[in-house]
Parts: sequence; C-alpha cells; structure tokens
Amino acid sequence: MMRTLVILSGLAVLAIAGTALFVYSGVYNVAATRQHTAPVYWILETAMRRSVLRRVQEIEVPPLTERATIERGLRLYHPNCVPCHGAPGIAPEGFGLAMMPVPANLALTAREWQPAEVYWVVKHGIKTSGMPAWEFRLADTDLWAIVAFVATLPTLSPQEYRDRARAIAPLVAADAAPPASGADRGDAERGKVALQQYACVACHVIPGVVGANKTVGPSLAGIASRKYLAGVIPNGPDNMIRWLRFPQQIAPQSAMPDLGVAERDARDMAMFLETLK
Amino acid sequence: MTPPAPLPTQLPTELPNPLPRPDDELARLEAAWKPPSGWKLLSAVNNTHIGLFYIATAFAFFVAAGILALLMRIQLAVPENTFLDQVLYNQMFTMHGTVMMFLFAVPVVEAIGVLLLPNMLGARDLPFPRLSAYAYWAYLIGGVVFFGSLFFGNAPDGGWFMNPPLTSYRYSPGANADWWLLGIGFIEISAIAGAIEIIVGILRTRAPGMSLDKLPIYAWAMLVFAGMIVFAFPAVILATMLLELERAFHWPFFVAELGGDPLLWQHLFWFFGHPEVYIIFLPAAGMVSLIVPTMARTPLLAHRLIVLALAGTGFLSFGLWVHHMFATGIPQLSLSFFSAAGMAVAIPSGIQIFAWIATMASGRVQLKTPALFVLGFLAVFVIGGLTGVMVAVVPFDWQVHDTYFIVAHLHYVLFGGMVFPMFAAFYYWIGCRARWPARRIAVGVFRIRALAYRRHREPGAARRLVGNAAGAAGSGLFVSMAAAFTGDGGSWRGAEGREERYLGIVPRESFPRAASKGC
Amino acid sequence: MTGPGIALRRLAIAGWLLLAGCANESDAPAFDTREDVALGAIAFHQYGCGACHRIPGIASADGIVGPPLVDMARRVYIARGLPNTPENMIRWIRAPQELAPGSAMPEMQVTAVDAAAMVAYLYRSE
Amino acid sequence: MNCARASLCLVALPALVSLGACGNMPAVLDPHGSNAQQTAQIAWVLFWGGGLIFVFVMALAAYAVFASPAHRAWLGRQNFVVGAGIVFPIVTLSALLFYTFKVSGELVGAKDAAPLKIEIVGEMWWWRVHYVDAGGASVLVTANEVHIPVGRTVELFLESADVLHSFWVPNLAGKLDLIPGRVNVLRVKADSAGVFRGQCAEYCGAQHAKMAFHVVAHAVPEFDAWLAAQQLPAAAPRTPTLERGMTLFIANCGACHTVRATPAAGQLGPDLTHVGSRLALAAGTLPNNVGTIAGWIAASQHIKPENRMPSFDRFTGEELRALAAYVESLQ
Repeated sequence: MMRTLVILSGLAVLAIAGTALFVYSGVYNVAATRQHTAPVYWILETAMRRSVLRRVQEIEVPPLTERATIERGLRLYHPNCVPCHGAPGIAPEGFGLAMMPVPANLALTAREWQPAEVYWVVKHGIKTSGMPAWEFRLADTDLWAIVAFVATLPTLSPQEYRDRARAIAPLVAADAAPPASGADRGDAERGKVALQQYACVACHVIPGVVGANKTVGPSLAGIASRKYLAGVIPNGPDNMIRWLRFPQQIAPQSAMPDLGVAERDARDMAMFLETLK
Repeated sequence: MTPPAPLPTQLPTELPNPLPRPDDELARLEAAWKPPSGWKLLSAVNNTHIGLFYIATAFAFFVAAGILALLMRIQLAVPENTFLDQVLYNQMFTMHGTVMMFLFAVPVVEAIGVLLLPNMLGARDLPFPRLSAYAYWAYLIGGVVFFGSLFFGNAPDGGWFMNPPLTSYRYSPGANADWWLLGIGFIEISAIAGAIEIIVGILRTRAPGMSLDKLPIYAWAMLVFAGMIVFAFPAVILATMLLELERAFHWPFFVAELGGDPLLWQHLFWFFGHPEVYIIFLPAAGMVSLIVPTMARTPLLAHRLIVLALAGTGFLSFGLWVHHMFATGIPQLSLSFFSAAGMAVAIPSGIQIFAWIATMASGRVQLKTPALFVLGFLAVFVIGGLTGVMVAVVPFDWQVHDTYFIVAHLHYVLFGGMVFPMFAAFYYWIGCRARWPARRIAVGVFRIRALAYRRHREPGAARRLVGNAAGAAGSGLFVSMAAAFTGDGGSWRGAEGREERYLGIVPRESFPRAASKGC
Repeated sequence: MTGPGIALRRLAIAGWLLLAGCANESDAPAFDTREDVALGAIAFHQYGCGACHRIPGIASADGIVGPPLVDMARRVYIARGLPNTPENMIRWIRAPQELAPGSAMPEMQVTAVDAAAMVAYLYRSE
Repeated sequence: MNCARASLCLVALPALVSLGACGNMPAVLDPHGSNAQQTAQIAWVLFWGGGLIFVFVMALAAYAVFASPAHRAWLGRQNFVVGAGIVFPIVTLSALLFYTFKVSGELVGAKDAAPLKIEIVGEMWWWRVHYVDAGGASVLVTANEVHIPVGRTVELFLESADVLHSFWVPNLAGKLDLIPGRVNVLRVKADSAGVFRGQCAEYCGAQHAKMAFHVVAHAVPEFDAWLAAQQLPAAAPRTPTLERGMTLFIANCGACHTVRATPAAGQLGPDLTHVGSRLALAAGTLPNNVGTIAGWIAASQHIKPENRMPSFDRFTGEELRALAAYVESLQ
C-alpha cells in the first residue's frame, strides 16, 4: 500500500513540475495568427461545449416564434452582433475577422445549438474567446429576442436579410439597458460580477475579486469605512450609487469615466463594496 | 539549638506490643486508605490528591495568564500597533494581573502547603479534608468561569485593582466589572478556607513530641502565611461587596458627588493588596529555607532569626499599604510613616537572604537543579527587593509610580520571589512522585527564566498604554523578545540518573519522614 | 521631533539638493535615496497626514478620511485625473485646490523640500 | 515628540553606567523643574546605592558558594547574619529615610509669595485648563496645554470630572492624582524654557493611552504676551471660506464647544477660542494643522474610539475644508 502511495505522489509531483516548466518556458504560442494544435483545439472546443451543456439544464425557453419577438431580435442583432459574427451575405468588421477563435457563423450555430444554449452563451459570454457577456447590456427579454432571430437565420437568404435589415431601426445595446427591478437592497454577489462586467477590475485593487490588482485608480480596500468618495461627497449607500453612475458630475476632471452603470447594477455593486470594511 | 539526631536509615521493625497482629490487618488498613479510582477520583479528599489537583490547576492558570502576557507584548512590540484594539488590550492586562495574583500565585503556594504540610508535621491528613476539597472545587469552577469571560468579550477591563469610579456603574455599565467583583470575592473565600485548614493543621495536628521550636521552618512560614490571609482577605471581600452593592443598587460608597470617596476603595484594596504580595512571598521563603540546607548539606543557620523574620514580615506588611497610594495627595506626614514602614519591611527579607547565604557558606553547595533555581531566586529577588526599597522613597515614587519601573519591580519580586522558588520546589520534591526531569532541560529552563527577567527598567513610560508612543519602539521590542522566552519553560519530563533513592520504600500516600527530605 | 531638529534636517536636504543641482522643482529630484525616504517618513509625521490617510510604514497613520497611499509608485492617475509623475505628485501635495477644487484635501503649506521627501517615501521600492 | 528620541536612545543603553554617554536621558532623569531636579538627584542616589548593594550581595553569594571552605568560614556564622541582615540595613535605611524626609519636606514646603494659580480638571481623555487670578476668578479657559512662566512657582489645583486621572510631567515634577470630590495641589517651577510632554498616569479607561498634554515654559515677558493674546476674543473670519466655515462651526459645533465672541457657547467640550495656536490636537494625539483638524472632525471616532466627540462625516469635501480652515484660523 505504501509503495503505491509513494509512486502516485511521485507521479503527481512530476506532472506538476512538467506543467510548471511548460508554462514558464513560454513554449506554447499564444499568437492569434497561429491556430491551436489539433489536440489542444479539440480539448478547448469540447471543454466549452460540455461547460455550456452542464449549465443550461434548468433554463426554460419561452415561446420564440411570434413575429414581434423576431422583429425586435433583428433590430438588436444587426447593430450588436453583425460586427463580429456578420450576417447572411454580410462580412464581419476587420477586428471580428482577426479574432482567434474566429466568431462563429450563427446560421450554422442555429442549426447545431439548442436555443437555451445560445441564450446562455449570449447572456454569460465565453472566457478568453472574445464573446462578451450581454447580461449587463440587455434585458432578459431582448436576449430571448436575439435567440429567436438567430433561430430564423438559416432560413434567410442574403437578399432577404438585406431587405429586412434596411427596413428596421437598429437598437444599440446602450439604450436598451435592463430596467431597475424594484427597490430591493441590492445583491452583493451579483455586485461582484458587475464589478467585473463594468471593468472596475481593470483600474482598481479590490480585495476578494480575483484579478483585481490594478493600480490605475486608488485601492478599494476599506472603502466601506472611508469617509469621503473622491474627496468630495460623504460616503454612504445612496452617495456611492450616485458616484458609481455619474462620477464626472461629482468630480469633473477625475479619471473615473461614466460607465453608464444601470441603477440596479450600481445598487448591487454598492452592496458588495459595503462588505469591504 | 542542638543538631538533630542522625536520620535513621531503616523503618523501626519492632512493634509497640507483642500480641500477634490480626492477619488481614494490613489489607484492611490499605483498603481504608485506598484512594477512590476511576472518575470517583473526583471525590478524593486526601491532601495529596487535592494538593496535586490544586497545583495542576494553578499551573494551568499560570500558563493561560502567561499567554495573555505574550499577546500583550506582541501589541507593545512596535509603536501604535493594531494587533489588539484598546478594548481587548485593557481586558487582557486586567485579566493577566488578576489571574496571576488571584488564580495562580496564592493558590499554588497554598496548594504546595496542602500537599507537603501534613507529611512534614507527621499528620495523616489535613484537619478538614472535605473543606480543602470544597476550597479546591470552588477555586477550579470559579476560576474557569472567571477566565471564560475573556472569550465572550466582557472580561473585566478596570485594571487588576479595579479602581472606582472607573469600575462603578456610571463608567463601566457593562457586566465586565461584575465578573471581577463576584469572581474574586468567591475565590478569596476558597483561599481563606485553605488558610484556616493550614492554621489548625499546624497548631493542632503536629506529631507527638514536635514542639513549636522543633517545627520545620516551612511550617512556620505557612503559619504566618495563613494568619496573614485570615487578616488580609476579608478587606478585599468587603471591598468587592461594597462595590458590587454600589453597582447593583447605586449606593454611594465610592461616588464622590453622593458623599462617597474613591480613596476608600484604594485603602480597602491595598490593605489587602500589600499583605497579598507577602502572602505570596513567605511560603516561597519557607521553601527556600528548606532547600538551602539540603543544597549546602548542612543544617539551616540562624533558624530562630528566620522565624522572627517571618513573623516580622507578617506584622510589618499590614502597616505599609499606603505606599501604593503615594500619588493620591495624602498629606506628607502620613506618607512619611508609610515610607518608613516600606523600608523597614525590607529588613526581615534581608535577614533571610543573609541567613541563606551564611548557610551556603557554612556547607558545601551541590549545584543540583533546585540549587540553580535558588541561586536564580537570590539574584532576581534581591533586585526586586532593592527596587522595592527605592519606590518606598516618596519623591522617587512620585516619578515612577504607575510606570514600567513598577511593572519591572513587581515582576522581579514575583518571578524572583515566588516562581523561582516554586520551580526549585518542583525539582526538589518531585523525586518522591515521579522520575527526575532531565538535568539539561531543567538547567535550560532556569537559564531562560533568568535571562528573561533582565526587564528593562524604563522610568519614562507610563504603564497600561495600549500602544506606546512612537518613541518607545526600541525598548518595547527588546522587552517583548525577552518576554517571549519566558513562555512556560518547556517540558521537564525525562530521567536523571539520581543514584540512591531515600530509603527506597515510598508509599503512594505520604512521605515517611518528618524532617526535610534528602531527595 | 523638537522644532530645531526638523529645521536642521531641512537645511541638510536643501544643501544636498543645491549640491546635486536640482534646486528648482521642475526636473525630478533623484528619489529613493535612503536619506530621502527617512525624511519623507518624518515629514508625514510632522504634517500629520496619518490623520486622514493610511500610509504603510508610518506608525499611527491609519486615517480613513482620504484614500490609502498604497502602491503610489504604480498608480497611473493621482488626485483628479492627474498623470502620476513625481512633479505632478509634488504639485498636488503643495497645492491640491488648484488641481481638484472642492476636494477635502487641504492646502498644508508643504515646502518643496518636504514634498520631495514625501514623494521619495511614497515611491520607495519596498 | 522629544520623548521619541529619548526612548529610542534608551534601547541603545547597555547598562545604567553608560547613561551619561547617551545624549538625551529619559524624561525623569532630564529635569527642567526644581521639583524634578531634586527627585532626579534622589533617583541617582538610589540607582547607585541599589546597584552597589546588589553587586555586594551577589559577590557574597558567589563567595559563599564557590570560595574554598577555609576562606568562607567567617561567612557561615550567626553574627554575620545579624550584622549584615539587621545592623547594616537599619543604618543604611535610616540614612536614606532622613535624606528623603529632608528632600520631600523641601518639595512640599516650597511656598512662593504670589504663585500663578491654574485649575486643571481631568475629563475622559482630555484636560480642561482654567487660569485663575489670586481671588479665584477665571482669567482664561483653555485645554490640553499649560503655559507657565519660567522661575515662578505655579500652583496646579487638580480635580476630576469623572474617573481617576494623574497629572504627570516627568521633566518638571512627580505625578499627582486627580480624584473626584477632592482637590490636590501640585507646585511646579520650571527652571528653563521649553516644551515638556505630560501624560495621564492613572488608568482611566479606553483612551488612557491618548490622554497627554504639553507644558510650555516661557520667559516671563513671553508668557505675559501669550496670556494677553489668549484672553482676546476669537479672530473674526477674513475670507469667504472662513465665513462659510464659521457658519458651519456655529451650526454643528456650537452645542459642545465655546468660541468667545461667537454664538458657540457649549461647555461639554474644550474651549476652542485659540485652538489654532495649540501644539497638538485631541490631548496630544495629533500634530495641529488644518489637515489634522479636518481628519479629526471627519473621523474622531476612528482616531480615538469611544471618546465623547462623534465623527462629523456628513460634510462635503468643500464644507469640511472650510470648517477646518476656520478652526485653524482661531490662532
């Protein structure tokens, strides 16, 4: 028994040492111009598919066939999705073409993926793939509208798509922000995700958030007990929400930009920041 | 005094009368004296068991309060440290002082007395075994509950002397102060129970033929010790009752605006407080007086002088409590009386010190482990005693009262005057109970303790500051490192090649001989 | 630190600055010399910045009114959208209201020499 | 803080003997007042006397243990014990006793024809200071700082408003407790000008560690100038910011603090008429400038938890700066 234990642990150590050496040596080429090797490509694709499949079990799909839903789906699809994914007969923008992995052609996706899976991917996005999460940009109904439209993509010829697209008024994500849902106190856990989604982690040190170690702006450690925000307004729940949503109003030349934070997201973020005593 | 007859090497074989002994007599006697086994051991009342329980519990409190001291030292290691906030720090220094004085020092010397006295007097047991069992259990439960208050965040935080009006209902509304007042009040009752036990034991249950002038010197020390407890402790019990009444029913004993006087508490507390520190020192002096003759392999010199010194310390210690209150604005004339008394009380201790030195000079000292601790005791206690005389000088005390000079003095006197002799006693008497501790470990423990007690006397810094001013960085760090070493001196189990064992037959219950033991 | 003690040290720094030819504040005084960092710490004590800011390494500087002065060397922006350069940091310390009117940061009449020492402390590579 | 350097130097102190070599002594041994001068003398006598006796006893003990039996025979006799244990202590202690009686007699008895009278009231965790004239009428009310003229005896009438405190300026004199229901008198005379830090020396609760004060000794003309300046009413605000600061002060701080010649007349907290001119803030806790005043106003409960002043953290940055500027302008 002891011997097998020793051998196993020896192997484990070897494996770890091997991967560490591999990572440190920088041998693997991360350039977007060079595709993964076949096995790595397969592993990544399968991991992504399996991960999405695991998480869609409880999602119940609303009816997707009314004309109005599909119509709204198109109005959202055209300005927000075409730049990367293109559309029948329309090429994606330059940056969409230059991404690795390349954004899928959604006509094929519609045939191979279930609507719940498409909904999940559009809502949560996919790590390191370039596919952003739209949860904080679009209301839930709009997400389903896009899924409804994508489902109809395989049936559209380029000409039909072009005619329909010309007939609609595109609906950019910014002004379709999800409405504030009631006056609940805000949910700290969702606030933590919102900090990620509004790129606060790109500029601040935030204790308890992985990867939030940037020193562009001041550290948010102990922000809950700090007396002033930007040295101007006294700290407090409502002032924090006002500061998160409209920093430039409060401290005009401050480097903190207006991120168009939705009222509900600001409340969630404030709840999370409240825990950083 | 004529030198005692040489100690017999064999138990007497012939019996008082020639009639044949009933054959099952030994078995029946052994059965009568068999200690209860299993969990019934908790119902044991024999002085040996109660004594051992008592010492073990007191030592546990010693370790607990020692850990509190280490935590405090970490806080004071660097200036403006944020390791402990002021709430926890104030509770810790209060509990450190209180637990060391009330739950370790007095109980452990009493416990050693309970363990050794009956055998030294040739008695079977203490006169009231159930009373000492009661005293022990009251002490254990009261102490554990009292110490437990720390874990619930409402330990007392008024200093080990709990001066009102800070500890009165207006400025300590919480239950913190009540823990101290009730806890200490009851623990003192168990101490008085032990004291009465010892007085009656020494005066009434001595072996036939052991007149007072043949009484072992340790028994004299314990007699004076117990007498002092009986006179001193009621003062603190009365004080705790008055303050508890004031806190509970808002009676004005110590509230100045309503006609009370905060100094009344200080008088009552220190009337008990100063005898308390001699209550802690005298048994230790008694133990040293027993160990030094064995160490120097010669009878104790100036036996009668030491007994007089012990009695002198007992009486004088009741006359100098105001030297704890020199800075309270009491008129200069009365301060002078207490300053004189403060110096006079050093004389009896001086007599004993020189008597021990003379005994060592008149014999051949064997540097066994107990001897090392006694020499350590001499060195550290003399510094403590001298700084004691220094603070008896009124103007000097105005400068150093409530500063680290006093903290250093009390630690020298307590560690030097009580803990070193206690360890000497452990190594000296342990031979009768268990294997000898390894000499190397024991010596190591001694050296660490001695090194750590070069506390830095720093007249400039006031005491009880949660974070010393930015300036006191250096000395805080130095003292903290020193204190870290004194963490309870490590394990002292092990074997030592002690050649012959006294008489070889050591019955489980009590030691065979009345005179001092030649382990 | 009694009054004269500080004055003596200031003369020393001024003298050193003159010698090194960087008396005017425009070009960046050389930082991170041990002497400067120590003087910076003393300056923080003297001006009592610890009442509002948490400054690692300064005893009793754990204020919570203003932001903590942590990793100042690695910060991209300081004050209100000011690029983080030693000169800007000195300008900000000496005249905060010019750069961020309405901020709670008061004008503390910090001398150029003290401000340079403070910046040296904040930029120290710990 | 000069005690910072003193304590740092203490660390380098290998033994008492080398005290002289160290430039700056601990405050007790660095007297600037007549009272502390004599006490420092006694302190030296005690240190040297105690040290010598200790070395003597240790030598005896070592001799008793390690010397050859013949040499230490004289030690092992009863009359050595009587000699060293009784005669020697009685002689030395009596000498010490009469020496200290003489000194403490001088200390207490030192009367001065016209002493400067100052009443000091200990509060929970700061010092209220009243200057009174011979008749006992209040001449000036201030806090946490006691200015005294050099060479003139000052009688400090110490009383407490809540719990026990102890007034202790090691450079000038020994400590004396402040006890509710009783007035203790401490006589102090500074020999030379200077700033001396004092500290509360009787445990008085949560912020006992941050209850310090400064005693500033001036030459007589300087002291008179200071006293006259302090008796003037508060300076009127000169700029719009200070005006704004004053209105904020009266609205928020007037209930507890007094600033003479303004509607703010609260008695609970210290008198702030000339707070700007004080050396330190919050009883020796912070240096005194506009930044620390703003920091103290906005987060006093963080700097000195459980103290009687709440943190005023509802001002905007602008208001806080204006208020702090006004308070600092009260020179």
